[in-house]
Amino acid sequence: MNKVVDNADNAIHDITDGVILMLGGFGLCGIPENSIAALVKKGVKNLTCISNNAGVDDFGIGLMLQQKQVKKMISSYVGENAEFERQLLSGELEVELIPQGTLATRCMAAGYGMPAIFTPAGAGTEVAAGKEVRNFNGKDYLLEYAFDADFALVKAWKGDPDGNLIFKATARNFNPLMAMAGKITIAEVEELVPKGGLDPNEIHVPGIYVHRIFEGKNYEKRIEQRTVRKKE
Amino acid sequence: MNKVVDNADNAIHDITDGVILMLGGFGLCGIPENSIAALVKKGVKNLTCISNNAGVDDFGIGLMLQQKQVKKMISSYVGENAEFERQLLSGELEVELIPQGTLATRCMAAGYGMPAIFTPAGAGTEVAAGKEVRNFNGKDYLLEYAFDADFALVKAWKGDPDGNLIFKATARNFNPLMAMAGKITIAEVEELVPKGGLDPNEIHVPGIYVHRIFEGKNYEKRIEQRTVRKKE
Amino acid sequence: MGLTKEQIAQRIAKELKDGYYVNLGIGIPTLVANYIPEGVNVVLQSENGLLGMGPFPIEGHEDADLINAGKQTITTLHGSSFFDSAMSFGMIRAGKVDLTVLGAMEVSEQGDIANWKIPGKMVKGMGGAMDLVASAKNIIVAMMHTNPKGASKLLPECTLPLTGVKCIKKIVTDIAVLDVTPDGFQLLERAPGVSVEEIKEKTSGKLIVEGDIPEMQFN
Amino acid sequence: MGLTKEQIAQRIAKELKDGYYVNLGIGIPTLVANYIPEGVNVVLQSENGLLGMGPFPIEGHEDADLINAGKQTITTLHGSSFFDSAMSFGMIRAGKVDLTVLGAMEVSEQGDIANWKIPGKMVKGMGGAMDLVASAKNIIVAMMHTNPKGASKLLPECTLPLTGVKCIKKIVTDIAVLDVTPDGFQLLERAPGVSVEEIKEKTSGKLIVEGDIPEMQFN
Repeated sequence: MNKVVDNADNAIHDITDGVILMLGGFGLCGIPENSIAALVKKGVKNLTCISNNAGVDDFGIGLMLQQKQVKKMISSYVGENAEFERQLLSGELEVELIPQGTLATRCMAAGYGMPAIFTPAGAGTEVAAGKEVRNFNGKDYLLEYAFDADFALVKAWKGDPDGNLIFKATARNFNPLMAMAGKITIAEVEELVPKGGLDPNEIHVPGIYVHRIFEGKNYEKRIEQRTVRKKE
Repeated sequence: MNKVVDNADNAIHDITDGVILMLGGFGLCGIPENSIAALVKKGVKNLTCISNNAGVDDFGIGLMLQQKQVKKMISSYVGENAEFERQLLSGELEVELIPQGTLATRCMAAGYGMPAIFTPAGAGTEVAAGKEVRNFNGKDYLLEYAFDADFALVKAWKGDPDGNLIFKATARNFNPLMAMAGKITIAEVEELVPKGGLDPNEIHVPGIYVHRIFEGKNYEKRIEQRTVRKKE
Repeated sequence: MGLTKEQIAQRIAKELKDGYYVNLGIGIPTLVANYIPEGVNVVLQSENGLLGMGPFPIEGHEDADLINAGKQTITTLHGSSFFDSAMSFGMIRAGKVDLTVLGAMEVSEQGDIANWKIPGKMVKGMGGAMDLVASAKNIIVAMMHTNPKGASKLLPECTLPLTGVKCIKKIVTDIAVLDVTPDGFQLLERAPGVSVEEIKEKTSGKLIVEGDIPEMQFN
Repeated sequence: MGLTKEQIAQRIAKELKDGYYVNLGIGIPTLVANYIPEGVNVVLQSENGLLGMGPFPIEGHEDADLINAGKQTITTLHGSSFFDSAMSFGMIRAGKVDLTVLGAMEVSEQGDIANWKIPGKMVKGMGGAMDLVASAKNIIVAMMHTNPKGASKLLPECTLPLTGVKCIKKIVTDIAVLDVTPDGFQLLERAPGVSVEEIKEKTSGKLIVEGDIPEMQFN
């Protein structure tokens, strides 16, 4: 059992054209920068990407959009990306918009072996079109299915050779959920600690969910909205 | 906003006859010892207790059984308790047995605002009697409803005045799930740290789920099966 | 004559109660955090996975790993906690968030809300708005009473695609505070210097005016 | 003549593959941990919330907060992790556990299993057994071939209340190793010194015997 791989290229070696990917992150926060770079380098096409957002023009999933590698985005919010908008309007790119909590819970459902979940989000709106509606205790809920992704690409703060992961601050977001949901889960971490180097009480994703792990390089961690206050 | 109470008596002051309680713990591991003692002292009756197990004759929920305070147990396994068996056979006590994963997931569903979940556990067995069965991808699942408990009594390792909780080792078990599921959640902790004394990355249950918190006393932490090996 | 955006936020802040867990949407709702009354402790939830959101960081202390749902750099406070997006929306769905404040393009007299999509325009997505409006037990809409063309945003029926149905309880606009009741928009307060007549004119849905309508108070 | 419980565990241990995540039930299955082959790394899952279960603690080092699903004091290993019961059964349901070994009172030739309830006797509960048998992709039953009265535990149909249906893939008993196939129990191996005839006699469900049946190997 050896989950540790040398680098992103080796980690994504079997990602091929047409697969369904999950990519962790919220905006540019906590995105798998190294794996995305490797996918751009490899040039795989026709990807379906499940990710809360679609990056910006020149970073994150935006880099894959530039290379026209993405066939379909499944996201909750896809602003801040001109190339995205161009491809969408020209019909090159397909987009499925999903409420953010539904997106998160459909990931969790996959990792928890639940084939479907009920959520009130979108009941009575166009999101409900074609979906099963069920009333519990006087409130309408939509039946939403667990995602079925071939690969999950996630980014963690710390990891160990067993694949155990710990996330930092709000860079956690969708990462643990997608890590648990992928048929093959590839985790890149800022720091790969030796076996036993993590406190078992503090682990966010147990290694059983993680198939490959590597220490990433040169994290840019770009900030989308730099907001500050003056020293008081 | 002050969640901190002095002691178990104050924490459970509004638990009255006939309510539905959740009690954390697996066997005698991680049980809310102080809250149970206070309930025994208060002498409330006709309780419905949702708890994975029912304690032993002279500890845990067993203490409440001795005082005939429990009307119904909802559990996955209820061995190791002679008084329990006597009350069950005499018809004084009602028992509903639920698969352990179903029990856990029905707690989680309550804390996550999901009215029901699907699980394959019990499909094709007598547990499925009267339940809705649904086939997803060729496999049968039972529809199981979220629990609706008036109070959750949980035990954590560390907590802070905001109600944030951290559990230790396998004393975690059902505790976080029940903490999230209770309409009113009462947490007893081994160590109540000052506000801000917990690392936000390490918190297992955010304080939003916890209504009252107190530092427990005199933990006995009884071991059910003391198994050891010789020094090598 | 109407309120500024800051004043709308200031008026909404008066609805905060000690101990509330609050989710503030992007735009005017975010400003509410600047007017939390003295002695009222509220905990801000950010749906990307944080309870206990603090102010923006001091220059030079920004952390790319610590942002809010608007993707702005922020800080934590004593007592903060981080969690994943499923737990975040779990606590929202379970009704643990006491108050949600968000903007809207339209609100109907039934309490329906539209705030995510304009047909014919690029649709960016609903983000967490549909989850929030479908789940929160207490939702206040913060918005201008009319759109830039002067048309009322308080309507008998929404004309835009809905974000949620029968979910809005209260509306604070630049000219009025209103409750959404089974019978229509109940006028509670008017902005200083704004007449009931003006509010009637600018409200296209059914408006209920009972007795004297006081001016909003800001202190 | 048949195997001891330890030998049953030893034979099952040969089914372990490097990198497996394994859940071992109470009784004979627990003993499997003592016979993990050299060079095979497996991670033991305990459904009360632990991956990477270690051996019993050295006397005096017991920790009441660290137990397995049998409520025995245990230890962790480098790489262990703790989690709550919902995640524990989540990973089980999601098929992340590669192998589950558990005991049984009866197994049917369709792979149904009964191991939790005897009508007329005090019922203690199913614990996690129903979740495990309904979810695991690879389940081995460890049991004696016959009950204390000498009756076969491998039946055309279970007579006791079921724990799960069509879920058992392999059975290791004191006298035989069998696969559960669509056509019945396929005999794979016999215990040293035990004849095919004896296995036939003691198997009440349909037994498939093809070709020569080798003796089990233990090294």
